[in-house]
Amino acid sequence: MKSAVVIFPGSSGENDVFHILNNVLDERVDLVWHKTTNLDDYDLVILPGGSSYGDYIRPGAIARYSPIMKAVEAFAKEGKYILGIGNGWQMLLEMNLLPGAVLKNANLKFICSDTFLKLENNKTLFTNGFKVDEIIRMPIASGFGNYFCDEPTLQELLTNQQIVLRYCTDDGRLTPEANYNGATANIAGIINKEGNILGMMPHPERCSEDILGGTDGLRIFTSIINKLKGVNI
Amino acid sequence: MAGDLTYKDMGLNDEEYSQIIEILGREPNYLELGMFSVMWSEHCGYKSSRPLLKTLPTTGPQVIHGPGENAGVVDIGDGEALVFKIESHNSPSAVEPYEGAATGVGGIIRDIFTMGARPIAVLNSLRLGELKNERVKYLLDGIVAGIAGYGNSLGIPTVGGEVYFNSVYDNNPLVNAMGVGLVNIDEIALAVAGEVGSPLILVGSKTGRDGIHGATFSSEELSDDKADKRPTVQAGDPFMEKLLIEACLELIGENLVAGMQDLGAAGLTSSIAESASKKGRGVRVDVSKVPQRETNMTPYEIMLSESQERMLVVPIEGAADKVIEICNKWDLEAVIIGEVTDDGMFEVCVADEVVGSVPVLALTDDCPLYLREGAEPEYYKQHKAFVEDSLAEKDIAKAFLDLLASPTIASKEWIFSQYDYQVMTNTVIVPGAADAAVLRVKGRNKGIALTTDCNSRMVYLDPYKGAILAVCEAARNLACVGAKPLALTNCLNFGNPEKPNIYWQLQEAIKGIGTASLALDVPVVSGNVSLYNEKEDKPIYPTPTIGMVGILPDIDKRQDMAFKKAQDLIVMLGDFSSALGGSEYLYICHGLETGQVPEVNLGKEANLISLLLQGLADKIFNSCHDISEGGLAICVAESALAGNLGCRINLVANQLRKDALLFSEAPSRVVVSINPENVENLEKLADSLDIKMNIIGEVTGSNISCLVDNEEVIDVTLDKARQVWGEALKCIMA
Amino acid sequence: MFIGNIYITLKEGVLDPAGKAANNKLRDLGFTNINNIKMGKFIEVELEAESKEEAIRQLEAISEQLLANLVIENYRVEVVEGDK
Amino acid sequence: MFIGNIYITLKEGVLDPAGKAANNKLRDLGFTNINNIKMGKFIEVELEAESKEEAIRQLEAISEQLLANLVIENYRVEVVEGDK
Ligand SMILES: Nc1ncnc2c1ncn2[C@@H]1O[C@H](COP(=O)(O)OP(=O)(O)O)[C@@H](O)[C@H]1O
Ligand SMILES: [Mg+2]
Repeated sequence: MKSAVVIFPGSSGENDVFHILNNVLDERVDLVWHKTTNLDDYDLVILPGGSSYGDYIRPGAIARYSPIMKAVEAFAKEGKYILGIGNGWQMLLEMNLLPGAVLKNANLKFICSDTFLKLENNKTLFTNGFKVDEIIRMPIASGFGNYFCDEPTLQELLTNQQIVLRYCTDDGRLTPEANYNGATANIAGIINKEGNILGMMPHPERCSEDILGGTDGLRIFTSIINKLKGVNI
Repeated sequence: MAGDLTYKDMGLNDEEYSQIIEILGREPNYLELGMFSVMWSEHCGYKSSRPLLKTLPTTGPQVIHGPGENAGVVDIGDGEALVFKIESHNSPSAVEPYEGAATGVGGIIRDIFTMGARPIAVLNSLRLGELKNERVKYLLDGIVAGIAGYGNSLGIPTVGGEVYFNSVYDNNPLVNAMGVGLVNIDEIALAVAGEVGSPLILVGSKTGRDGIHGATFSSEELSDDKADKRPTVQAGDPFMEKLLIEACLELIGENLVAGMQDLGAAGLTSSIAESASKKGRGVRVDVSKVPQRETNMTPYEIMLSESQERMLVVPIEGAADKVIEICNKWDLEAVIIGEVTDDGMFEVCVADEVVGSVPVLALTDDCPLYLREGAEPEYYKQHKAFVEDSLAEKDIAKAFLDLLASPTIASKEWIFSQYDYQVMTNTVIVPGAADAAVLRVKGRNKGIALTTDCNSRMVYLDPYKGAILAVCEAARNLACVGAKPLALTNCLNFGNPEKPNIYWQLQEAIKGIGTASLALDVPVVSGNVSLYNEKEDKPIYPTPTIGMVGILPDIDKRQDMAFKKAQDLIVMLGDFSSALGGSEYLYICHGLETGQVPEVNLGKEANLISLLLQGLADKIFNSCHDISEGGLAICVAESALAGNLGCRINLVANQLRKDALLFSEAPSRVVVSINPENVENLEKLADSLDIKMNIIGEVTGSNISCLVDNEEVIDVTLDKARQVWGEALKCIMA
Repeated sequence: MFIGNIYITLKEGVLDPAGKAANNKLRDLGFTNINNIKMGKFIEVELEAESKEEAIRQLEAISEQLLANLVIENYRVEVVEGDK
Repeated sequence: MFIGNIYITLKEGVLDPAGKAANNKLRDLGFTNINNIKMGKFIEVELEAESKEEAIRQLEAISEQLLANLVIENYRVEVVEGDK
């Protein structure tokens, strides 16, 4: 398998993701400029975190019109796999590849913090290495992490098991205090109905090495790799 | 800004004006006058401080570039170097906290990548007034948001810093930002103007009317009647800066650059003059080529504008087109605005018409220097005469909780959780976890440690000793995480140096920095001076902020301050002390800012640092935390809170006052926790370096308990302590 | 040349943390008569167009495509000045 | 009860990176007729007041004290609805 990590002007997470795939996991991965229009070589596209285009207007609003995004849409239609992290998730929302939108954090401040997350759905390509309802730890870092969707959309997400990650307490309760940014239903990550596009606020690439204090993030990447390579787990 | 300012309005005095006439052999025109005034401001010309700065030790085998470049450069082995500098953005932040602080980060980061280095970390050192003041809260809120807004957007982690609160900063907050970059030694870029005929390329934002005379105004006391003379506030565009970083590093990587210089204070005038002066060149600039954001800008406005996010690039021969092409790839405007000449003149033109012409060196090297007379202030002896015996006894348990809740001591999570401190995935010791931040260097075994320090109350009470304390604390903080201190940068925030008492503070503090820097072998490689920090004649405390970098030979041997294991022994390295002068305890519990600043023995400090480094290399310590604000009791409490493990301390008073024993801020002291098996090893080590060690307690239970002569004076549950310490700042700022 | 305004407001039912925070803060400051604050965007646009109608269509198009997020926001446009 | 609007715009000369970014992107998207975009805020306020004049004074007061940053922003207020 081979992954593409897209560089947008202003994004900053691309090197962090690249480091995990290339140096930690020894996988084939390219950094791809946002003006690229062909993604045929790749099995997985990662839209990284950061502040593409300064997050001006709304996070992800300008990046969605990058030249590469036509190819990303086609990639999505073919059922190939896309992971959006932080700003990358915001782009997927702006492109309507995932439902909903993000708002400013409820406390109006940027939040950089470790969070506990409840893994709600392990039947996805991205999370098959976890147990369902497992409590994991990953950092968030964003000013617009407050996921919003209306009630019908939420019902649909619930019905289709599209909610993958939710903010929780260290013992797994979905309380308002554990809901760092005020997201609808403590949502930290969702997948599309077809199951090939995951958007998440927490940064798995920031907790994929022991030296960084945790490796729960690495299991996102190994889940994908194992499945795409057909490795039994 | 119409052309109606006099030379006095521009901050020049009569003698300086005469000197300009003498240099030119005629009266300067308005543009030329403006150029002189900004270049001869304290901010750019260091009129009052340069003679003193010259006394600082700046060399050592580790130093690649000391002061004189955009930032200092130190060797960290493997062909790599660290590039770092600290800079103030005080007056803009007092006016508009968000943009002031944001553009402060922008400015210091430009100094780093101008040298060809990839910026890898930001630190921030803040001083604010009392938080009971609504305006101060507004300032803190905006300043922190501004640093976060800019740094986070750049994708550079803000990994450390400090903040102190004192009413002397009510109207004059300090915002000092330190930038750190990593560079391959053979890719270091310098600000030189290249060859005669080389084009000058201006890259980045369009030029607007923002910040004209910013350099002058940051060198003057702010008074309200000058309000209308104030420059337009500069706003930052971090996205533009991010593009500049990537483009400039690509230009250097492709070997296309002869010289590069950021545009900071005094804008085009300063960056062009400084680049040209290094090789004694001249320059000819056509201001009509400068991309402008506003209409009808005059040459004066264009040359003095401090619009942010602009760089000056001098390409190597024949590379101009390639430079412009790479900039355009990054969506950056890049325009040739002039060229290097051989006549030593700085010529400003509008198309073919020359509108100003002054010798380059007159702007840079002829800036007048003032050797002023310092005078010891009245207060100095008075404070020294204070005797602690006169202090009333206070309830120790209550004092302990009051100190935990003091904003200067309380948890700073409200601040650092707004900073993205993890991006780049190198931060292995995060804010709040230890005395210094630690970053790994990917692909290497080594790590680097970063800190900023200055207890300005101590500096106020005794500028010489206080400055020594600041350097010592920085070095000790690095040693506590396992890093050998390498070099320092400093930001001298002082009041009006024309006042003999303030000049004395400056003299004494610089002497102190020099003394400590020599003794500990941490040369001064860069810095910045911010004078005239007073409002309504009320100066700030002299605040020589020290930024220091160190190297960990083995990143796996880093240490933080958290207690790790029940039954570990708690050991104090260093002496018990009765010194309460300048302590947070005196301030919070007695309302006093006075006393004799504790003695520091630099030999002992150096030995303590060696002990820490050796002990960490031998893996003896399970935690390390130096004693600073709040003294021994707060130090132990912080280690307990960080590890979420209780402790029981039992001290022997030995004639000392209980409060002094627990809350003294005497330097050269560290609390470590060790496995009982290691007692002998530690004893041997401490003995060989002549450092006293005392086993003062053990890690145990879920309370923080302190006994003095077997009598319990503090017994607080971890939960209670966490609530008091953890919520204080959060609640005030809510 | 025309000058147009675009008003962007949050849809009914969408959380408005900034509005709520401002309202609370104002009540703290003694403005107890302020009942509700909604934060939106006000965008001024200078554009060329053949006619006022065309200018309005353009303003709508840029709102839909970029300036507003229709999942959470409503927009309204108007032309306030124009020389054709 | 009155309903008022507050318009907050950047002062002349203050950099507007968001406006600039929006303009650049719109030009990329083919809206080459868009010359200038300025980003501001639009705030809707529901308030109690004795009279329309009083409501306007209140809107001005809250703009000055909290909603606008007078160092870099200008504001304008209006009352659009009111029952007194
Ligand atoms: N307090 C100080 N200690 C040591 N060096 C200093 C100090 N203040 C300024 N310098 C040095 O003087 C030079 C000019 O500083 P500055 O004008 O701030 O640079 P820049 O124009 O790059 O912002 C730099 O090399 C800086 O490191
Ligand atoms: Mg510089």
